[in-house]
Amino acid sequence: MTIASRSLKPGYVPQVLMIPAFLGLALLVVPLSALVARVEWATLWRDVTTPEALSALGLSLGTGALATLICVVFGVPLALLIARSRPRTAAILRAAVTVPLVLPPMVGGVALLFLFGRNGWLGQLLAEFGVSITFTTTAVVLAQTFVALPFLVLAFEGAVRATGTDYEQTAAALGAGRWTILARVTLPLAAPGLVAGVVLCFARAIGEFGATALFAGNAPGVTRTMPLAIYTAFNGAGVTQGTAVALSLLLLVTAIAVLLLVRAWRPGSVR
Amino acid sequence: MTIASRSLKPGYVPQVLMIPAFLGLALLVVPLSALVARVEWATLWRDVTTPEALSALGLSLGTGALATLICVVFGVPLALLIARSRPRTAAILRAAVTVPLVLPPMVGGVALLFLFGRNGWLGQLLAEFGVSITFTTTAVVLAQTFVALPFLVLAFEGAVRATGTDYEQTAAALGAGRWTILARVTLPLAAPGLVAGVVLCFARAIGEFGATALFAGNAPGVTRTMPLAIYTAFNGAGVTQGTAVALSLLLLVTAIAVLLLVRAWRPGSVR
Amino acid sequence: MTLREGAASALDADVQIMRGSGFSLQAQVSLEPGEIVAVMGPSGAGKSTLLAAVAGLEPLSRGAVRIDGCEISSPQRIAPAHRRGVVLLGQDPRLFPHLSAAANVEFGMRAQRVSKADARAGALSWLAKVGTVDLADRAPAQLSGGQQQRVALARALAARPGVVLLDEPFTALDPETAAGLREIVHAQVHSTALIVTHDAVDALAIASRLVVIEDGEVSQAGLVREVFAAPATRFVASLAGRNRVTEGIGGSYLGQVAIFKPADVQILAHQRGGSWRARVTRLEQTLVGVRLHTESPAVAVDIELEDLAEREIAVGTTLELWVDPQRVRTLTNA
Amino acid sequence: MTLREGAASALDADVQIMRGSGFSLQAQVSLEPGEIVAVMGPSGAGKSTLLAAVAGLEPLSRGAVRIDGCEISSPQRIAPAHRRGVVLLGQDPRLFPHLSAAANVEFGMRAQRVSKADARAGALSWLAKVGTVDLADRAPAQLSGGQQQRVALARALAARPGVVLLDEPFTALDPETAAGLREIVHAQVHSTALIVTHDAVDALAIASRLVVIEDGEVSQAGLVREVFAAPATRFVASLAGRNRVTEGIGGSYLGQVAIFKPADVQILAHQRGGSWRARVTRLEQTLVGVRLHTESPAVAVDIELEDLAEREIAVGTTLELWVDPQRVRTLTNA
Amino acid sequence: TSTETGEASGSFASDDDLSGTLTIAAAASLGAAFDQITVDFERQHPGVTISPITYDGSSTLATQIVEGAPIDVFASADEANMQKVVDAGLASNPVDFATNTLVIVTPESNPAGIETLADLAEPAAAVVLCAAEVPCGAAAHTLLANAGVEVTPVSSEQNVTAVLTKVEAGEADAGLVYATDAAGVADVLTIVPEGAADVVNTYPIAALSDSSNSDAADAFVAFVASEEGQKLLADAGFGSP
Ligand SMILES: Nc1ncnc2c1ncn2[C@@H]1O[C@H](COP(=O)(O)OP(=O)(O)OP(=O)(O)O)[C@@H](O)[C@H]1O
Ligand SMILES: Nc1ncnc2c1ncn2[C@@H]1O[C@H](COP(=O)(O)OP(=O)(O)OP(=O)(O)O)[C@@H](O)[C@H]1O
Ligand SMILES: [Mg+2]
Ligand SMILES: [Mg+2]
Repeated sequence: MTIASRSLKPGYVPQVLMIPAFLGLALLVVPLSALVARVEWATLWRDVTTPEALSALGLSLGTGALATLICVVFGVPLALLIARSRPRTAAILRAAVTVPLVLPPMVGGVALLFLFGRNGWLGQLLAEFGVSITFTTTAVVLAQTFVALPFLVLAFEGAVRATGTDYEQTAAALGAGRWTILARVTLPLAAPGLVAGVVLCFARAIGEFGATALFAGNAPGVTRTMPLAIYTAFNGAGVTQGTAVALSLLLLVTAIAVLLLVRAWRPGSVR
Repeated sequence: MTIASRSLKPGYVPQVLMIPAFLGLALLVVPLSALVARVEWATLWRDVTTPEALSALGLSLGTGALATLICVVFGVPLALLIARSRPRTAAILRAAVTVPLVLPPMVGGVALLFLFGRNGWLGQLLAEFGVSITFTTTAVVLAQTFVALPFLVLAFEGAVRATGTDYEQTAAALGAGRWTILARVTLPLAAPGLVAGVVLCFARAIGEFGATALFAGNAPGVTRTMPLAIYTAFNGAGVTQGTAVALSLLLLVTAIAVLLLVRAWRPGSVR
Repeated sequence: MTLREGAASALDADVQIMRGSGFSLQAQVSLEPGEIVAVMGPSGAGKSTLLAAVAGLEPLSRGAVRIDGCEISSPQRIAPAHRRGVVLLGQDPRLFPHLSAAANVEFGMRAQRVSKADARAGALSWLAKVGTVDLADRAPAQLSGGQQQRVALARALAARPGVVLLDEPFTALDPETAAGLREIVHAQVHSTALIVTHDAVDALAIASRLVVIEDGEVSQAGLVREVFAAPATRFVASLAGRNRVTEGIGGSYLGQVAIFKPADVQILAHQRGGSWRARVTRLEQTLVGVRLHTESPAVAVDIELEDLAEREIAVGTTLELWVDPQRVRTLTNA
Repeated sequence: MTLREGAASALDADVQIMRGSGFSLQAQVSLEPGEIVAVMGPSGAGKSTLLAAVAGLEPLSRGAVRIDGCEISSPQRIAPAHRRGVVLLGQDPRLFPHLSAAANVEFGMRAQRVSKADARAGALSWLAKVGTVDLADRAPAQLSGGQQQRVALARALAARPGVVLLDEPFTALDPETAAGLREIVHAQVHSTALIVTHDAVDALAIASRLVVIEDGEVSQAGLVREVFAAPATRFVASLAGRNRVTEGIGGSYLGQVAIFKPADVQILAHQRGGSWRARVTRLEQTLVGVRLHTESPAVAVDIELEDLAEREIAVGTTLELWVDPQRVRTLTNA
Repeated sequence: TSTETGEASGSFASDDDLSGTLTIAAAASLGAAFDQITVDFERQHPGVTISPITYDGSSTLATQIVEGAPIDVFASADEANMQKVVDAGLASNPVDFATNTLVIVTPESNPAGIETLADLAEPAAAVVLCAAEVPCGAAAHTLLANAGVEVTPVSSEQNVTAVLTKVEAGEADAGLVYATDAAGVADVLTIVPEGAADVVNTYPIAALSDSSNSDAADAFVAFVASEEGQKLLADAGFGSP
C-alpha cells in the first residue's frame, strides 16, 4: 500500500531457519514419496481406471464440491459472526467450532448417526416425512460438511478479523448499506482468507473417511468415496495393497491438481 | 491503529446472515449434543476414571503437546519460507503442505510405515543404529506431527503474509539483524496467527486416529491415545458403547478446556 | 435519514469524552446548514477525537451529536454509519486498496444508487477537480502520498454527505496544490463542513468560523478574522502570526494584553520609554529574514537578514526592544 | 558497514527509475557527511520515490546509491537493510504497533546492542525532545496523529544512522510544535539528512542546500537562499513567495526574468510607464490581507483587506498593475 | 411384479416370484466369499438384484443397523455384534453359517524363526495381536491361554488387516490372524498352530426383520447355509459350523 511494500526483496528470515523449514517440508513430502515408491506401475493404469475407481473419484469430487459449497454458505456468515463478536463471545464460539477438529472423525460419525439415525432426534422427525438421510449420498455430504466446516470458518474468520472494521466504517459513512459493504468491501478485502479456507475445506472434505464410513456407510456408487475405496482395497483379501496405493496416488494427484488450479484462480491479490 | 479502530461498534454484517451463521453453528454443535445425550451418566464417572482411560488421556495430552512443539519448531520456519517466497514457489510449497490434509490419515499411516518401517528407507538406516520407531510413543508423535503440521504452517503463513514486510524493513533500517527482527517484529506481529495455528495443530494432533493406528499400533500406555481407546471401546463386545461415548466426552471436555485456556493466554492483541 | 443529494445538514454537537489515558475532551460546536468551520489546536489537543465523535466513531461519555435535529450519537447509542449522513476524511486517507482511484470516488455515489455511467462521470469530474484525473485507473498503492490524499478528498466530497469532516486535508500537499484544493473546498462543497487544519490560511480562506481547541477544551471560538485579531491565548496569537504579551514590556500595558506583529518590534541601540530588555533564545529563518525568539516576556521579533549580521545577534545576546504603541492592539485581560 | 554511533556518512546517489505507469525519475544528489539537504516539489513529483531509492526500498533502473563510497543499491543488487546504514521515516510513521512509544524509540539502540538501561534513558531523552515523554508507555494506537509522527521522528533520530531520510516529518503538526522540532533536527541531528518538505521555512531553517524536483527531474538545486533568490521555475518562485514573470509586464523586462514579491505590486488608478493590465482570476485570504491572482501574465498581488473593499475588487475585475523596478530582481532568461 | 422370469438356469427349483433388490452388510473378512455367493445367488434368482455389498467391521455394521441403515441381511464375524442387532429387535434367529480359526503369520523370511505358539512368547519376537476387545483378539487370547503361553504383544491392533499389514511390512515378526485372511496373502508365511481347531469363531447371518424384501432376504440366508453356499465359503477357507 506504500512505497515500501513495492520492494522485491524477501523479508528478513534468518537463513539458518531454512534448515528446519526444509526438514519440515521433508517430513510432509518424504513419506508420500515412500508411498509413491510402492506403486506398482505395471498395474497402475488399470487400477485407477476401473469403473469403481472412477466412480469413487467422481463421487468424491462431487460430494467434496457440494460440501465445500455448503460450508461457504454457512461458514462465511458464521465466520463473520465470530469475527465481529466481543472477544469473550468469540472465544467461546471459536472453541465450539474447533471441537469437531479434536474429535476423531469416527466419533463425529457416531454423533451424526445418533442425530440423524433411526433413533436420533432429527432422524425420527425426518422419518415422519419419509426422509432418511443415513447411508445416502446426502449423508456423505453431511459428514464432509461436519468435518470440513471448521476449516473454512477458522481460516476466513482470521482474515476478516485481520482486515478490521475501518474500511467497513468508511464504506458505511459513504452511504453503503450492509449488503453493499459485504459484497464490495468485506469479502474482497478478506478474499485471500476465503480462498485459503475453501482450499482447506475442500481438501479436508475429499480426504474425509472416518465420519463417512460410520454415518454414510460404504456402498459403491452411493457413498463409497475415494478414501472408502482406498480403505476397502486396503482391507480386501487381495494379495498386495497395489490397488490401495494406486488409488491413494490418484487421490493425491487429483488433490494437487485442484489445489494448484485454485491457487491460480487467486483473485488480484489485495496486498 | 487509528481512531476508527477504537470503535466499539461491531462491523456491518447484514443481520439476515445470522440465520445461516446459527445454522452452521448448529450443524457443528447439535451432533455433539446428540452424542452427549447418549452418555450413560450412571457409569460415566467410572468409565472416565479407569486407569486405562486416564493413561490414554495422559498419553494423548503428552504426545499432542510434544507433536505441537515439533510442529512449531519445523512449521514456523517453513511458514516463513513460504510467506517470503515468490508467488509461484509459494503456491507449489503450499500445495505440498496441503497434501497430507487431503489424504485419509490411514494412507498417511501407511506412508509413514513404508518410510520408517523396518523395510523402509529410513527405517533400515535407523535399524543399523538399533533404533526402531514403529510401535513406540515416538511413532505416535511422528504420526500426529505428520497430520497436524499442515495446520500450523497454513495458519501461520497466512498471518505472516498478511503482516507484510514493511515493519521488517523498518526494523532492518534501524539496524536490527535477522534474528532480532524475527523475535521482536515478525513473531509478535503474527502472534495471533501463531496462536491460531498452535490451537488447530494441537486439536488435530490429539484427535489423530488413522495414521496412529496404522503406524504406531495400539499398545495401552505406549501408543493407545484417546482416539484409539475410543475406537477400541467402540469395537468392544459391549452392547451399549457406553464406554466409547464416555471417553469421547472426556476428550471433548479436555479439548474445550485446553482451547479456552489457550485463548485466554492470548497475548496483548496487536490489533 | 440517509444521505441527501447535496443537501447540507445542520450539525449540533455537544461532545464530552473521558479517556482512560487521562485525556478528556469537552467541546460544543453548532453549524448552520452549509457552513464551514475550521478547527485548530496543538498536536494532541483533541481535534481528531472531536471529529471522530461527531462521525459517531467514538462513543460519547456525555452529550449528544445531532444532525438536522436528529440524534445520531449519545452515550447510550450510536446510529449505524449509513444512517448518519456524515463522512469523515481522517488523517489517514484509507482508500479502499482493492479499488481503483475512480472506483473509490464512485463508491459513495454507487451506494446511493447513482447509475454506473453517472457515477463514473461524477468520479472523473471530481478527480479532475483535485488534479488526479489521469490517475483514475491506478490502484491506491500506486499513488504518491499527496495523490492519495486528493483522491480521498474527492471521494468524501463526491458522496455529497449532509456533513463532511475533513481532518488535515491539505497537509501532505505542496502550497500550490493546496491552494487549488482550498479553492475547491470553499467553492464547490455544498455540505456542512468541519475542517481540522494547522494552517491559518486554510481557516481564513475556507471557513466562516474558527474553533480553537487546546488541551481538550475550546479556548476560543468565533469569526475567523475576529479570533485572529483578538487572540485569547498565546497559541492563537502564534497562529495569527502575532505576539501576545501580558506583562514585562515596559510597564505600559499593565493589566492589559498587547497584540503586535513580530515585524513591528524594533531593536534599539539605547533604552527609551516603553522599551524593554530581553535575551535571545532562538533564531529561526523565515522567507523574508530571520525571526528572533526572546524570553521573559516571550516575544518574537522579525528582522532582515542583513540586520542580523550587522548587529552580531546570536543566541544569548541581550537586546533592547521597543514597539510603537500605534502598532499595538490592546485587549483587556480576561 | 553497519550503523556507526553518531558518525554521519557521505551520501552519493544517482537515481534513475522507470515505472510502468509512465513515471520516470532521474535525480542526482550528493551530501557531505553531516550535511542536511531539503527536497521540495509538487505532489507526485517523485520525492518519496527518491527517498525510497536512496533507502534501498525501490530498485534502481540505472545509477547507484553509495554511502561512504560503498555501493548499497544498484540495478543489480541491493544490500540488506541492516547493512545500509540508512533510516527512512516515511510519510506513514509506521510505528511498531505492538511496542510502546518508548520501546519504539529504544528499538534502534537495542538492535545496536546498547544496554537496556541506556537505551531506555536515550529513548526518554529523545521523547522529551519531541515533547512526548509523558506518552512513553502508550501504544501507538493511543496516540494522536501528530504524536505518532513525533515518536517516529524520535525513533529515526535515536538510531543515529549514518544517513537519515525524513519524508514530510512536520506536516501533521501545528506551527509551534513544528518550529520546535525543526530546531531539534537542525541542532541535534548528527546524521547526514535528506528532508522532504512542502514548507519553505523548513528548508531555510534546517537545510544548507535545496533540491527541487518537478515531474521526475531536478529543476533546480543549490544553496537554499540562492535558490529562493533566483527561482528557476514558477514553482520554485511560488515556494519562495515570489512572482516569477518572463513576459507581459510592461515590456521593461523583455528577454529577462523578473522576480518580485506579491506585496510589491501596486494597483494604480491610471496607466503609467511600465504598468500593465490584468484580470483577477482568484482571491485568496492570507494572514495579512488578501492575495489576488491575475492572469496573462500570472502574477500574485498582496493587498490589505481594506483596499479590497475600497477598490471593489472581485474575480473578473481588470486592474492596472505596476511594480517599482527597484523592487524587482532580474535574471537572464536561461 | 412379474419380471422376466425366464428359465432358471440353476438346478434348484426356483420359487421365482422373488424379485427386487437386496442390500447386504457383511463383515470385511467375508469379502471374497460373498462376492462369489452373490453371483451365484443372482443367477438362481434372476429377479433379484443384489446391491454391491457393504463390507466393514462387524461392530461398525451393527451400529449402523441399529441406527437405521436400510439393510436386508447382516452377516457378522462374531456373535456379540449379531446379538446387538437381535437385542435391538431387528433380527431373530440368526443362523451360524461359517467358522474361522486362527493361524500364525510371519514375514516370508520368518526372521524370528517362529514355529509354534510357544515361540510367540519369545521376548525378542515382536508379536502383534488384535485387541482383546475385538473378535479376533478375543479368539487369539483364548488360543494362547489354552496353550498356556503368555504373550506381550507390541501392539493390540484394531482389526485383522492391521495385523496383516504389519507382518507383511516386516514390522512385526509374527501375528495371529484368521485363516481366511491369511489365505490370500502371498508374501507371508502361514503356520497352523496346535489347538487352533479348539478356538473357533462362529459367523452368524440373519435377515433383518424390517427388511422391505424379507422373502429374498430369507432366501439369501438360506442360500448361504445351503450346500452350495457352504462350498463357496469352504473354498475361501472357512469351516462349517
Ligand atoms: N507503485 C507505483 N506504481 C506506479 N506508479 C507509482 C507508484 N507509486 C507512485 N507512483 C507514481 O510515481 C510518481 C512519484 O510518486 P512519489 O510518491 O515519489 O511522489 P511524491 O513526490 O512523494 O508526492 P507527494 O508529495 O504527493 O507525496 C507519482 O506520480 C505516482 O503516481
Ligand atoms: N486510543 C486512545 N487511548 C487513549 N488516549 C488516546 C487515544 N487516542 C488518542 N489519545 C489521546 O487523546 C488526545 C487527543 O488525541 P487526538 O487524536 O484527538 O489529537 P489531535 O488534536 O487530533 O492531534 P494531532 O494534531 O496530533 O492529530 C491525545 O493526547 C492522545 O494522546
Ligand atoms: Mg489528529
Ligand atoms: Mg511523497
